[in-house]
Amino acid sequence: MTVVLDALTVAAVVIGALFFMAGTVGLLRFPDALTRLHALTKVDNLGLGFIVAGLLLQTGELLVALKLAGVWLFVQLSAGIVAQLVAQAIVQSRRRS
Amino acid sequence: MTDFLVLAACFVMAMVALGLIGIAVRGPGVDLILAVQLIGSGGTAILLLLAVATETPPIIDVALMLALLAAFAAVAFVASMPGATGGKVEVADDSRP
Amino acid sequence: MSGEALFGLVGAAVIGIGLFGLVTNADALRKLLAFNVLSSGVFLFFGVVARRGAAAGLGGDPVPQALVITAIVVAFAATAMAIALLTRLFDRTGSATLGDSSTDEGGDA
Amino acid sequence: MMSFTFDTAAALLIVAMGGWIVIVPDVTRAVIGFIVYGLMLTIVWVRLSAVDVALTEAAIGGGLTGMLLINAAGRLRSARPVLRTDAPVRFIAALLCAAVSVSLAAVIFMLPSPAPSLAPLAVENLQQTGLGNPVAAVLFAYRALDTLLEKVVLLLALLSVWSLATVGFWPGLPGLRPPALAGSTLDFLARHLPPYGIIFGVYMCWNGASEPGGAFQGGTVIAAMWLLVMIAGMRRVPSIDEAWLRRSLVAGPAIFVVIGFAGMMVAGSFLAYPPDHAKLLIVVIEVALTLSIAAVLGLLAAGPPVPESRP
Repeated sequence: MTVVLDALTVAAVVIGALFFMAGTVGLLRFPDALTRLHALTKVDNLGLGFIVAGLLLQTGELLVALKLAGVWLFVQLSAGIVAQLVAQAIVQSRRRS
Repeated sequence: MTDFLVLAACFVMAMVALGLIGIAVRGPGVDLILAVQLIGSGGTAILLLLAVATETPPIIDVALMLALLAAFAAVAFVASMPGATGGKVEVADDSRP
Repeated sequence: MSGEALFGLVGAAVIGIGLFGLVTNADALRKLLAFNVLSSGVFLFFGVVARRGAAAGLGGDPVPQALVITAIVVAFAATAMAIALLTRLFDRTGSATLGDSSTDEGGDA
Repeated sequence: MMSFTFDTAAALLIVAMGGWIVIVPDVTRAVIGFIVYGLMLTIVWVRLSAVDVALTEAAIGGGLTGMLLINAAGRLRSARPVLRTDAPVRFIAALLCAAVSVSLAAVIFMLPSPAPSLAPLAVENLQQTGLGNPVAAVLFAYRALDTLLEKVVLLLALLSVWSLATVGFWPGLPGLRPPALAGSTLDFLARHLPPYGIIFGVYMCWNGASEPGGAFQGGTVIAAMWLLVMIAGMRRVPSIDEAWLRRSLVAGPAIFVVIGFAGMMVAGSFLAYPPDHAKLLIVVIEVALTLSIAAVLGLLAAGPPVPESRP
C-alpha cells in the first residue's frame, strides 16, 4: 500500500515539477508580457496543484491535509485575481506608450 | 521519500532561479512584477515540499504567509505604477481644520 | 561544512554587499535598500547562532530567534520613518540624495 | 546530502540577489529585487529551523517593507538622477567591504563549540508559562520587557512619521491614496482576499501560544489586509485623530503595562505573571497587541498626513 502511495506521490510531484519547468520556459521564451504572464500564472498553479496532490498522499493527519489543500485553493484565488490585475496594468502601460 | 521531496524542492528552486534570471536580464517594465508572482507560486511549492519532507507542519503556515504577502506586494506594485495614481481621490471634508 | 555554517557565510557575504551599497550609492532610497540588505545579513548571523544552540528537542535556541523577530519589526519601523523623511525632503527640495545640498532650491533640508 | 545541495542552491541565490539589488541601475528593479529577496529569505529561515522568524520575514521583510519601498520609488520617480561615486572609490570600497565579509566569515568558523544555548532553560520553564511555543515564551514571559518597549518604539516611530505632516494638515489623512485604476478587478480582489487573510491573521495570533506564529505575524497580516482594502478605495483612509484609531493604537501597550504593574502587586515584580493564570494573561496581551500592531504597522505603511491633491 505504502509503495503504491509513494509511487503516486513521485509521479504527481514529478509532473508538478515539470509544469514548473514549462512555466519557466514560457517565461523565458514568450515574446511579450501578456503571454509570459499567462505562462507563469496558469502553468505554475497547475504545477503547484500536482505537487499538493502528491503531498496529500504522504500526510496521515487530516488537519495537515486540509491545510495543504487550503493553501492550494488560496493560491488559486489570489494568483488568479492578481494575474488579472497585472494584465490590466500591462494593457494600460501599452496604451500609454 | 524525504530525499526525493527535497530533490523536487531543489528542482523547483532551480526553475525559479532561472525565471528570475530571465526577468533580471530583461529591461525595466511591467513584467518585473512577474518575479513576485514567480516567487509566490514557486516559493509556496518549495515550502510545502519542505514541510512534508521534514515533517514540520507549521511550515505550511509559512507557505500560506508567503502566498498571501506575495499577492499583496503585487497589488501594491500595480497600484503605484505611473498613471495609476492621482485620479480618483476620496476625501471627506469634515476632518479638515 | 554544515548547513548553518553555509548560511553564516551567506550572512557575511550579504553584510559586505549591503555595506558596499550603503557607501557607494548617493541615492538615499538605494542606501535604504542596501541598509536593509545589510541588516538581513546580521539577522542571519543570529539565525546561525540560534541554530547552533539547538538543544532540548528544539531546532534552535529560542532567545536569538525572538530577538530577530523583534529586530525585523523595529527595522520595518525605522525604514518607514526613513522613507517618510525622504519623501518630505523630496517634496521640499526636489532632490532625494543626502549629498551636497547647497545647489538645491528648497534650502532648509 | 540532498538537503545540503538545497542549502547551497538557496545560499547562492540569496547572495546573487543581494548583489543584484545593490548594483542594478534602476531603483524600481532594485525594489522588486528586494521583495523577492525577502520572500526568498523566508526559505532560508525555514532551513535554519526558525519557523517563527520565517513567518515574520515573509510578512514584514517581503510584504510590508516591499509596499513601503514600492510607493517610495513611485513617488521619487521624478527625482533628479544621482551621479554614482567614481570608479576608483568604488573599487576601494569594494575591497574594504570584502575584507569585512571575510573577517565575518572567519568569525563563523571560530564560534565556540559546543555552542552556548539557552534552549534547555527555555524549555525547562515553559511549563510555568503554560505556553507551548518557546519563542512566544521568550517574547511574552522571559523577556516581556523587551517586547513591551518594542511596542513603545513602534508608537514613537509612528509619532515621528506623523510629525512630518505638511503644515496645516494636522490632523489629516495619511498619504495613501487609491489609484485611478481602481476598477472591478481591484474591487473584486479587495472583497475576496481580506476575509481569508483576516482569518489567517486571527489563526496566527490564536495559534501563537502553542505553535509558531503570534501577535507580530497575525498583526502584520491584518495590517496588510487593511491596507489592501484602503488601496482599493473600499474603505476611506482614516483621519489620524479618529478616536477608535488612537484607542486601538494604544490598547496593546496599555494592557501590557497594566498587567505588568498588576504583576508587581500579585506576583512580586514588574511583568511577572501569577503562575496559575500566566497563559490567560499572555493570551489577553497577545490579542490586544495583535490589534495594536495591525494598526501601527498599517499606519506606518500609509505614511504621514498630506495635502489632498499631489502634483
